[in-house]
Parts: sequence; C-alpha cells; structure tokens
Amino acid sequence: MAETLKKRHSIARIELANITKQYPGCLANDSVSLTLMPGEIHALLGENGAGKSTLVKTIYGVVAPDSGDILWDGKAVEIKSPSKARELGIGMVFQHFSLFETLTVSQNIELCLSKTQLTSIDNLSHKISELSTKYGLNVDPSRYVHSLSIGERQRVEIMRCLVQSVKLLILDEPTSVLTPQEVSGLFVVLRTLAKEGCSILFISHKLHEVTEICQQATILRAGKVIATCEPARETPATIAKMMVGELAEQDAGYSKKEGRHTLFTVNALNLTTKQPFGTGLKNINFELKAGEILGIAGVAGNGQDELMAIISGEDERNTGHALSLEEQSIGQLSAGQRRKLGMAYVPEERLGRGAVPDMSLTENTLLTHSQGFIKKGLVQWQPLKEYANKLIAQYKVKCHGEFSEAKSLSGGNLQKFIMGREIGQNPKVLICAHPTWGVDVGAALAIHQALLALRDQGAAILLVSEDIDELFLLADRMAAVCDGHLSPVVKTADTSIDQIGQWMAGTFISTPAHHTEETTA
Amino acid sequence: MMRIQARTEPSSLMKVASPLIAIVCTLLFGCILFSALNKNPFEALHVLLIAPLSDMYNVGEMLVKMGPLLLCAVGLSLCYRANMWNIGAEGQLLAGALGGSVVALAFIDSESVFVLPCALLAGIVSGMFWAAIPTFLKLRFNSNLILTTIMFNYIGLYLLIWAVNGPLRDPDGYGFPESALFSEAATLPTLFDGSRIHLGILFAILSAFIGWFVLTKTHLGFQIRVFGADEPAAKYAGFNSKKLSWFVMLFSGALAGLAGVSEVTGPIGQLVPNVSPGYGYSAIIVAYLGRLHPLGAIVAAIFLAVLYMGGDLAQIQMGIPVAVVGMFQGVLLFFLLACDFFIRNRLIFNKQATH
Amino acid sequence: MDADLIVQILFAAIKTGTPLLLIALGEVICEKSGVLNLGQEGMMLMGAVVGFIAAYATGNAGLGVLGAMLMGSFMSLIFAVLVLQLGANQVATGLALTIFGTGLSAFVGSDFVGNTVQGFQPIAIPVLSSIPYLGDILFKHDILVYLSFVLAFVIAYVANKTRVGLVLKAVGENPHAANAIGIKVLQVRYLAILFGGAMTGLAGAYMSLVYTPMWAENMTAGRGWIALALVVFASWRVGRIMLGAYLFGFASIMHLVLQGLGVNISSNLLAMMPYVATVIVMVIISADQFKEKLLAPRSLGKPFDPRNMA
Amino acid sequence: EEPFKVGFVYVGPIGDLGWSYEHDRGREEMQKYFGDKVKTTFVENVAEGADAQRVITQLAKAGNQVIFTTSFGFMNPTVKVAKRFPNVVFEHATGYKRAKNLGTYTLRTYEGRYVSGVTAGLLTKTNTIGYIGAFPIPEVIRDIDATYMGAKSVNPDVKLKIVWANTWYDPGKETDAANALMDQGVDVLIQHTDSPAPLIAAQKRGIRAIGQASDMSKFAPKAHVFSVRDNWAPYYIKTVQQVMDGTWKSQDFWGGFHDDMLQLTSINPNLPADVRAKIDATYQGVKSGTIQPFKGPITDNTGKIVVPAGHTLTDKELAKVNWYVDGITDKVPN
Ligand SMILES: Nc1ncnc2c1ncn2[C@@H]1O[C@H](COP(=O)(O)OP(=O)(O)OP(=O)(O)O)[C@@H](O)[C@H]1O
Ligand SMILES: Nc1ncnc2c1ncn2[C@@H]1O[C@H](COP(=O)(O)OP(=O)(O)OP(=O)(O)O)[C@@H](O)[C@H]1O
Ligand SMILES: [Mg+2]
Ligand SMILES: [Mg+2]
Repeated sequence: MAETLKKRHSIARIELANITKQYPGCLANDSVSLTLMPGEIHALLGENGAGKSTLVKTIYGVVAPDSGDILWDGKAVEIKSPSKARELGIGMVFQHFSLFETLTVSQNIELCLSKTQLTSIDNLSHKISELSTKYGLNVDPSRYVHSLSIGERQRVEIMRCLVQSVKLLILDEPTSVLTPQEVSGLFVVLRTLAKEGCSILFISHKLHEVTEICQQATILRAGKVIATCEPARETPATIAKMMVGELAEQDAGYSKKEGRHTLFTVNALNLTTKQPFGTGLKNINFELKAGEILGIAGVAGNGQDELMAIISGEDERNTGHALSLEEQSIGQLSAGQRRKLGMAYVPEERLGRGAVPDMSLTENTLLTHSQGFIKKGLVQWQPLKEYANKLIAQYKVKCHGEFSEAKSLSGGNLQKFIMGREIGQNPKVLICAHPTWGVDVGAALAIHQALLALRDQGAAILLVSEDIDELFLLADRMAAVCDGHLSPVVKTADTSIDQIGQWMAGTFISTPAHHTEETTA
Repeated sequence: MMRIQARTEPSSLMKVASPLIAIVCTLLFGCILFSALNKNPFEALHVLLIAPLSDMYNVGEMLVKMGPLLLCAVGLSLCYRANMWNIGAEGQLLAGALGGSVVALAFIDSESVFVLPCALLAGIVSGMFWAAIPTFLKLRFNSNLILTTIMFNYIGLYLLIWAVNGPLRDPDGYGFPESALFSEAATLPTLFDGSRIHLGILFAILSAFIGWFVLTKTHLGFQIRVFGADEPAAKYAGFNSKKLSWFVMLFSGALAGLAGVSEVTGPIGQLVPNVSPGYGYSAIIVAYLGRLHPLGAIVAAIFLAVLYMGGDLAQIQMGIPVAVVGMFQGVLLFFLLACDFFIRNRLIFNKQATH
Repeated sequence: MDADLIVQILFAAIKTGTPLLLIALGEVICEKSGVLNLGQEGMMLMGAVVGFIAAYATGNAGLGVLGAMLMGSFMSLIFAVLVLQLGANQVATGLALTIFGTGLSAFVGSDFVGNTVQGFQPIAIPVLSSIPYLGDILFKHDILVYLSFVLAFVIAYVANKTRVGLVLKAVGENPHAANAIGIKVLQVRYLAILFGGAMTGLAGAYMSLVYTPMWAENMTAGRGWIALALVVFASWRVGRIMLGAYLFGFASIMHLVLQGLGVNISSNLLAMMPYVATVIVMVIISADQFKEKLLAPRSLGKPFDPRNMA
Repeated sequence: EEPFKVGFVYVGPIGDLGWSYEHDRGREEMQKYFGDKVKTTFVENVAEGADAQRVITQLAKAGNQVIFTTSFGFMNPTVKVAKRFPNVVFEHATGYKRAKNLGTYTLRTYEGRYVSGVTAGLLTKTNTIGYIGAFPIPEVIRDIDATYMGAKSVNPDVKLKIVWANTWYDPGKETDAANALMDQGVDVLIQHTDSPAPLIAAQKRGIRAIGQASDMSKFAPKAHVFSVRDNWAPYYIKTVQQVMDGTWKSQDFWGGFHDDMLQLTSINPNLPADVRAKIDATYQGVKSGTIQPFKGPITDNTGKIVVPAGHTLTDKELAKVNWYVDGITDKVPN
C-alpha cells in the first residue's frame, strides 16, 4: 500500500500526450493529453461523438493514432494491438459488445486471455463462478452468449477483464444497463481494484456515478480536452454544464399525470419462452391509459424481452384475447398490422434492429413510418426525404443529412432519430425500451421531453428500462418484473426506489423459493 | 509514402472508372499473354472484346446469348438482395424449358395463336414451381437454400434428360434424345429478318426494368432490401418475411423459367438435353458484376455475353484454344472484382511518415 | 444382394466419397472463418493437373500430392488476396476462380493428355484389415483415403476442442469483435483459405493420381459443387461432413449397382437418387431451426476490412 | 492462292481422349495430307443448345467451305445454317437430316462391338460381360445388341450386364460404373463412354477391358484387349477432296472396318493364341462382309421377330434399332 502511494506521486501508470486521430471527415481526437496514476479512477466525459471511445480504443490498440505518444509506467510504448495492450496489463470493456454469441461465456472469456494467462488458470469455469459470486456479477459460464440479455452480456464483458489481473481497466459506458444494485456492486469492485493499485478509466453519461467514484475527470468536446475537474467537488449539474454548455435544468422533476381512459390492456398473459434461456411470462395483467407513462423496472432477462416481443407482435404467436387495444383483441395481428392500428415501438438495439445500418435516414424513416408515403404500393420518396429532414432538424440529430447511413451516426444521435421517427407517427401506444441507453445528457433531455410531450398529447407509453432513476423521473405509474411475473402497478409518487428495488428482486411473488438468481443487495 | 485510406462515402466517380481501370489492366495482361503465345495481341484482344459487337449479326447473337443470362440474373439480384441464396436458377431454367416444351409438344399440330402464350406461361409456372420447392423446404423445414437449390439443379437436369429420352422424345427422331421440332405456332417470333433476336430478349430487358422498378420504387422492394440488409430490423418493422421470401423466389423462378422456355421456343426450337450451357451459374456472376442491381445486370450480361462469344470467335479466327480464353476471362473477372476496391478506398500519397 | 456385394458397395462408397470429403473438409474450415469460396472446381482441376504433372515428371506420386496441395494453396491465395485485401465479393471471385482454373488447367495439361502414372496402390492395414466385413470396407484402401480419415479426425479435434478452433469460430461469427480483442482476423482468414485450397488440391490429386490415374480436361465434373452442398448439409460439423460424403458416395454407387442388378427404373431417374436423398436427409436433420442457426458462421460471405472498424 | 478453308465443331474438349479427340486427330491428318492447300479451324467445347447455331454460322461467315459438325446435338442447328449458306458444304456426324448441301456420316461401331463381343465371350470366365452405356440412343442400343450377339456366338451361356453412366465423359463416374459392374462378377468390360477410366479400373482389379474410340492401351497395358478406334481421317480427306473437285454430293455415309474408319488397334500380345486367332478371323469376316451381325432371323428379348430370316438390316433400319436381342435380360430404357 505504501508502495503504491509512493508511486502515486512519482510515475504515472499511463500518460497520453497529444493523441490525434483523424477519421475521414472528422477529427475524433485532437491533441488529447491525459494522465492516470496508479489506483486512480478517472472519468472520461463528453457528449455523444466527442471522441471518448476513440481515445480509449487507441489505448487498447484497436485504433492506431495518427500522432501522439503513450507512456506506460514512464516508458514510451507503442500499443499496436489489443494483445500488446493486454500484455501490458490493460483490460477494456467495450461500449459495443465484442462478444461471440455462438460461444459460451467461458469460451468468450478464454479467447481474451493469452496462452500464459490461460495456463496460470487451471479451471476457467471455476474461476469465473468464483469471481461472479465475489463481485456479484451473476453469469453461468456454460451458457451461450446469444441466450443472455443485454445486461448479462455487459456483465460478461466486465468479467472478461476481471479474470486477467489488470493494471489499467478501461470501462466504456459499463453501467448503462445495470440495475442500481449491480452498479453499486460494480463500484465495490472498482474501489477494491483501485485500492489494489489498478487504474481505472471510466466513461459514463451518468454523471452522478462519476461524482460518486471518480477522483479525476477529463471532459472532451469535439475531440478536444475542454476541461478537467475533480468530480467530488462538483455536482452532476455543473459537470453537465462543462460538457454541453448551457442546459435547461436537468432533472427538474417533471410533473406527473393521471392517465385517462384505458387504451391498452394485457390480460392474464401466459407465454412460454422460445429462447432456450429466456423467461416465460406468467399471468401478466396491466392496463395502459391514455396520457400516462407506465414504467416497468427489472433486471435484464426477467421477461422484458419476451413481453415487448409479444406486445409488438414480433413474437408471432397468437395470444388470443390476452392483448387488446381499445377493446379490440389484437393477439392474432402481425406486427405490421398492429402498427397500422397506432402502436409504435422503440427497441433496445438501435442499430441492426431499430435502424438498418447500411440504409439512409430517409430509408430508415420508411422502415416503420410508411403511412402517407405509400401510394398504390409506390414509395413517395420526395415527401419522405423532406419529412426525414424535418425529423433530423426537430430532434437535432447530428448527421450529414437525410442521405447519411444509419451506421454513420453515433448511438445517441441514432437513438434520437428513432425516437423521433416513432413519436412522429403519433402513436396511440408507444412501447419504448431503454430510451436513453448510452445517450449523453443533452440528448437524454431531448428524448425525455419528447416522451413527455407525446404523453401530454394523450398517448399511452410503456417504458421498459433498467435505469430506475429514469423511471422515477418519467413514469407516472410503475411496476417491476421478476422472473416473468409482474408486480403490482403503483403510482410513482406512492412508491420508493427501495420498494421497486425489492420488487425487482421478486419479493412480491407469492409462491416463494423460486427466485434463485438474486442479485446481491 | 503511399497508403490506403477508406473513403467516407463510396466514390461515384470510381463506380464508373473502376470497370475501365479493370479493362485497361486486362488489356495489358492480354497483350503479355497473347504475345507469349505468339499471337498478335491486338488482333486477339480485338477479336475477344470488340468483334462480338462489330456487325449486326454478331450484335444479334450477343443479344441471344445475353437474354437468358439477364433473365436469370435479374431474379437472382432480387433474391440476393433479400438474402435468399438461390443458386438454383439453372434448375429453374431447365424446369421452365421442360414445362414449356410439354405444352408446345402437346399442341404440336395446333396453329392457334394461344399455343405460344400457353407454352411461355407453362415455362414460367414450371420455373416458379421449381423455385417453390426449395422455398417451401426452407420456410417449413428450415433446410438450407443453397444446398436444396444446388440439388434441384441436378434433379431438374436429370428430369429433363429423362423426359427427352422418354415421353417427350421425337417418335420420328430415330430414338435420339431430342423432341420433335416445335410448330411455327409455338416458336417465339424473331424481331428482325436474318437474325435470331427473339421476343425473349425483350422480355429480358423488360424484366430488368421491372426488377429495378420494384426494388427502388415500391414499398415491396424496400421491404426486400431491408429484409436482406438487416433481418431483425425487418421483423421489428413488421414485414412479412415469408411473403417476401416467396416473392423473390417465385419472381426469380418465373424469370429463370421464362429464360428456359424462351430458349427452347426461340433459338433452339425443340427440347434438347443441353438447353443451357450453365446460364444459371453464369448468371450468379452477372448478378454480382451488376452489383445486384437489375439495371447493372444488363451491362454485366452484355459483358459476359461478349466474353463468351469472343471466346468462340478467338477460336475461329485465330485458333486460340478455349483453355486460353478461359484463363483470360478469369483474369478479366479478377481485375473487375479487384478494382471495386477503389470505390471504397483511395490511395493517399504523403511525404511525412506517419506512425 | 449378398454380404460380399454389400461390402464392395460400401468400400466403393468410401472411395467415391473421399474427394468430396477432402474438399468439404477444407471448405468447412474456410467457411468457419467466414469466407465462402466457390472456386473449388478451379482449384481442384489445377490440383489434379499439377499433381499429375509432378508425379509424371518425377515418377513419385507423393511429390504429385505435394505439388497438388501447393497448387491448390496458390490458387486459393489469388482468391484470398482478392477478397481479403481488396474486399472483392466472395461469391463472384470464387466463380471467377473456377473459370480461371478450368482454363488454366486445360492449358497446362494439354501436353499430358493421354499419359498415365503409377498412382498409389491399396495397402491393407495389418490386423485391422482382417476384421470381418469392417476390415474389407475400411482398411484396404490407398494411403490418401487413410489420410482423409486422419485429417477428418484431426480437423474435428482442432475445430471443436482447441483454442485454434475457438479463434476460427470467433472470426467467422463476428470479425469486428475478434479484431477488437486482438485476434488477427485477416491472418486467420488467410490461413483458413490457404488450408481450404490445399485440401482441394489434395482432392484434385486424388482424382488424377488415385481415382483415375490420368489427366483429362475437366475431369472433376462438378464435384466442387457437391462438396459445397455437403458443408451446408453437415451444418459445418466435421463428423457430419464425413457422413454426408459417404452417404453421397453410397447413393451415387447405388444408382449404378441397382442398374447392374437389373432394377427396372429409368437410369435417368436413378441418377437423381443421390441428390434427392441429400435433400430428404437435409430436411429431416435440419428441423431444429434454432440449433441450425447457431451453427452457421454468421459473417459467412461478408467482407471484413480492419480499416473500416467502427 | 487462298487456302481451302475447312471448319470443325466439337462438342467436347479436344483433350477428352475420346470422341472429340479422335475427330481432331482426323482433322490433323487431313490437314497434313493437304498441307498448305487447306486451312482448318476448329471450335471445341461447343454446347449443343443455342450456341451451336451461332458457332456454325460464324464458321460459315469466316469463309469455311466445308464444315463438319461432329455431334448428334448439332443436327438441327446445322440444318438451319445450311439453309442460310447454300454454297457451303456441311457434314454432320451421326445425324439423319440431309439437304442438298448437307450430308451425314457415321461409323459402323457395331462392327467393332461384334468383334469385342466375340472376344469378351471367349475371355470371360464368369460368363458375365459388363457394358457401360452412355445414353440409351440407337447407336448404343445397336452396339449392345452386336456385342451380345458376338459373345453369344462363341459362348452360349454368356450374360451381359448393362449400366448407364448417363454421361459421355466423366472419368470418376465411369470408374464408379466399372467398379459397380466388377462388384457384380463382371470380368470383361466394354465401354461406350469416352474416358479410359474404366480400363484403369479394370487393370486395378485384374480383369480385362476393351478400349473405346481411341487407342487406350497405354492406360492399362495388362487389362487392355484392344481398342476399337474411330478413324475419321479417311472420310475427311475424301470429303474435302470431293468438295475441292466439285464432285461432292450429299449422302448418308456409314464407315466401318472396310473403309478403315474403324480400326482394331494395339491388340494385346498377352492374349491366348486361340483368342487372338478368333479376333483376327472375326475381324476379317466382318470387314469382308461374310459376317453380318444384323442378319435375320433375329428375335428381340420380348420374343418378337425384329429381323426376318433372309433380311439384313439396312443402314436406315440400323439407325432405328431400339430393341435388345433375345438373351439380354434388361429392358431398353423407355
Ligand atoms: N470508424 C470511424 N470512421 C469514421 N469516423 C469515426 C469512426 N469512429 C469514430 N469516428 C468519429 O469520431 C468521433 C468520435 O467518436 P467516438 O466513438 O470516440 O465518440 P464517443 O465520445 O465515444 O461518443 P459516445 O458518447 O457516443 O460513445 C465521432 O464523431 C465520429 O465522427
Ligand atoms: N463506417 C463509418 N463511417 C463513418 N463514420 C463512422 C463509421 N462508423 C462509425 N462512425 C462514426 O463513429 C462515431 C461513433 O461511433 P460509435 O459507434 O462509437 O457511436 P456510439 O459510441 O455508439 O455512440 P453513443 O455513445 O451515442 O452510443 C459516430 O458518430 C459515427 O460518425
Ligand atoms: Mg463511445
Ligand atoms: Mg459511443
């Protein structure tokens, strides 16, 4: 301990000097410098597309910088590849998962380890289980990744780094889909690691997390370092101001509304899962009223995916009378037909599902918004383009224009676009998953306001999220899912984070003893 | 120093220029190759690439060759756009030829104007049927389309051979495996005297435009493109994937079937065991060279037809063996495929060494 | 049909299935890494002709095999540079490779038409070959057949049980993720393609040195396509490739045997048998949709360019 | 002076060692015979579909004065082109349609088969001869009959097993067919496909086989009995000469041993002397016409009299044979 402390004041773990990376058409990092001491938890902040991921990918050897130097423990190094980075003792959790779906969790982890690392671990699965109980990152090493929910996948990503002993751990938005319990569990891990002398570079858009655990913060805008600060001395609001300039009051706390008449009902919905490790739905009942936001909290993998799929109609099984929209049973309708009746849907995977990567924004508008743009089977491209441009302007989507391919947008901007597209159809019912996952504060605010405006127009919104804070901010009524059961639905004002947290853990389920996958509190 | 950098947007200049670069490279290669073989390289290249388009007769023949290639390639372009890996155009073409021949032979004594449309229709329907079986097996039993379509190519071939050796054999044909010649009423009219340009070629060009129209102008085409580019997105949007699969496969089967029946009722005039010299397979190259674009397929089909014809002419006029022609064609295709690289990338020359 | 005949048929089925097995074993590795190479026919012909020439010139069939494998790899190298380095479309490049190889092999081999070589002789493996029935079916082949047995087991082991197999699968499933964790995607793909080429060359040598020890133009007669179908048939599993290759061999032998036995069905219809049988078996075994989806390499046929990493 | 131009259209590659290979050798010999007076052109690998007509037309347009189209599938295309080029002479092999400027020619391969049958009948110990057929067309059916009649004439117990390979040329498949026959007790192989693969297979298994179309002795020095070689040169020389002289007339020409268009080549010295003697005798007999395979009475294997006593099949009738003679147990494929 004394050793590390001494080092702390002598040699930096890593020092970046004037890192510059030019992408065609965009300067992603503009002479960025940054120093990280052993045992330091350092936040890297900035709005979407500021260059955070690029910078950390440079450190991890995935991206080659155009110029600039990296000093590791005081010595100049050239990190040409991720294996070189790992050799040095750098671990990284990617923002966009780099997992292999057809491999098991332990195979995924094995691939990340070098031969020497592998030989030092005699039983990998065992080690994984051990770590997962130790850190409360619950994943079964023998499961295939394709059967994991997004939250679980993120845990695997983190586990990948923990298995190798690292000196520098880079986390690119690791908490965006974790439950509060998981986040605090992770923070325990991070603090322990830091105490052991590991440096941590932490990227997050959730500023209260940053103020909670980070000692230092570097803020990027348009590839440049525009400020550094000590988060402990700041509040999320002041940091946000540094990041995106002037903002309206952030979580001013929006007004809550009472729903009006019932628009959409789910009545005694029972459903077996199609996925081998999915969760079946058990007797789900709720009503969605016009002019309200109903929030559903839950740890990933507790049946949210199944619920969303069956409501949206992507799951093509006929549910008979379990689902109805304005008293009309819709169980037998296809996803397309449900859309025509006024349902809209924002999925959690924005690229590859919510938007086609290789298509322009105009085409991506047509993906779900065809009403009024199809005449006799022909697409009216001109009006559609104009409309897409309108969406881009209205939701401040940063892009070159309606012809930009979806994949060229940063995640946050794409999310704004998708939200705009769905809201733009004036849906009666909007089902929305993780609306602000990985979105910067500015964009998140815009999305929140759009949702509230839609609610105020009288739409019913079902908001499924793992971000409890966000649910409390937006939802008028709330419930939680656990193992395919839905808790009672209560007014947000009448509940607390604590109670919802308990419901997420399954305390409301009457028949006890069947929730084993408890997360650590 | 020179390095390669990815372009932000595909270059539209290079989209046009790249085939030209490819051709220049091939010409250079051809010069070396033919000089090494003691053939006059300029004459050889002229015969291979220009002569097929040099007079009206050759142009006509080129179109005859292009027709079936184009018909198959348009259908395949749509299939591949929708991620339906249909390798079965060959079998569908043969099925079309067989189906059309059955009708043409059944009404061999008729002079009705309806015989030809019926034969064409029968060909189209047979091609669709032949595409429908693998589609059904895929959608119902999840069997792999590449595998079943390849197998159905062979099954179709043997079925056709069986038919020309058996029930459809010309009773007055000395037992040879050929059908009787079709009657005038069952023969596609030629468009110009003295050439073999027949109605089927118009069908082919029309089909390319229909394919282009469907793909770019209609909602159906949009759905096909989404379905192929990103299946989860198509599901999310609520597109009916079965309907789309059926559509592209039946469309492709219909066009391939039309190609088959146009061959037997057109330039061949009877059912023979060798209806197709592998049109269905060559059409795969055509589809890709045309960048899976129905109008691009027109250019690519013309190009391939020229190449094939040039091969024959090179044998006739210069005695260049077919083996050398094959080599030359392969290299030309390599260059064409390689040059696409510059649509997506550029060469950058810069003095200061980086990194 | 007596037992002897059945033994003979099975023996022949293995021989007939062997070239298919060899190509499919190479192709499965190539496809597992995410690359679809449709150039087998061209590579195989080049392997056959070069193997034949090498064996003819040196009088040593072993050198012939070596030459064929080198030639196969060289052909696949052309393919690899085009699709990996230059991002050319895999399907079209593979087909172009077939056109090129067919022409080139005819050109190279034209002076060797009408010659023959001393190929490999069958070797009865001591002890094993005296097992009743089984010995006669399995252990009286020539060395290349034994080699194909060994290769099948080695490849199955490597693909399923080793880190190399894991890396291969990872690259085939998600090259971007593989690149991000430091796997050299292009390098893996190069090796996989070259291996596929070598195996296809070997299959060519089997044709021109063992099966019919001679060179004749276009002597492979479309076997590349069948092998391609076999890989799919086997859902990229090595064990099932073996089964499929022999099943196909068996079916194509049976259509001839049945004729010899005087079965009264048109020979053309009998000739469909192997293909129909393949489809039927495929339909039966691929009913588990979910499992099948997991087995196919996800990035199959899609280009990967590390420069375009997002 | 401009050379006299002659064109050839082949269905296969000239490297196929069989049908197209021999036609090309015939072309070469003819070229050698005429020297500079003649310029020959050939196009190989021509598909029998729509391409054939174009290639033939192009040959005609290129100034060829005689064009030989050497596969049955070229018949109708040749007819069509012949109509367009009345001043060019066309010769089509194995077909039956003729015109003023279009003649046909074919081989009496059944003569060779008869000798092959006699030899096989003597050589077989299992009394089972194998016949690998390509496609059930009259030529092949006729040859099967001739083979069987030849064999039966020396060995009354002989059986003939027939396997259709459904290909003219696929070495692998021909090997499979040979093996399938040998597995069923065949010990002499006769093939009607073009590659030497069956001979090689026969040699491996230590049985005997007879070569087809070209001299295949090299491929199986032990197994090889003799090859019945197609020798097209005499016909090509004769025809071109006639056209040059202006004496050519459209006709249906059948060439056999007598015209030296069919040859027994490389008769294996390792044959027993009596067999060798019988081969020579039969050959002479067929050549001189004292042995006529299709001389009545012949009954087919359904019991119908197909050639009445005292009648010998004419060429026209030979072209239409579609029955098996009595004693062959198979049925003619539809
Ligand atoms: N592969 C690439 N090609 C071209 N430009 C790129 C590429 N990757 C990143 N960029 C550019 O670099 C900029 C910074 O991207 P980066 O991913 O580092 O942002 P970020 O700060 O991580 O954003 P977010 O908060 O959304 O994760 C982007 O605006 C983008 O324009
Ligand atoms: N192929 C590409 N061509 C051009 N730009 C690209 C490409 N791929 C990515 N980018 C750029 O990379 C930037 C960041 O991409 P990235 O995928 O890291 O966004 P993101 O991290 O998902 O954003 P967010 O943090 O909002 O989720 C985008 O702004 C985009 O402009
Ligand atoms: Mg990022
Ligand atoms: Mg990002």
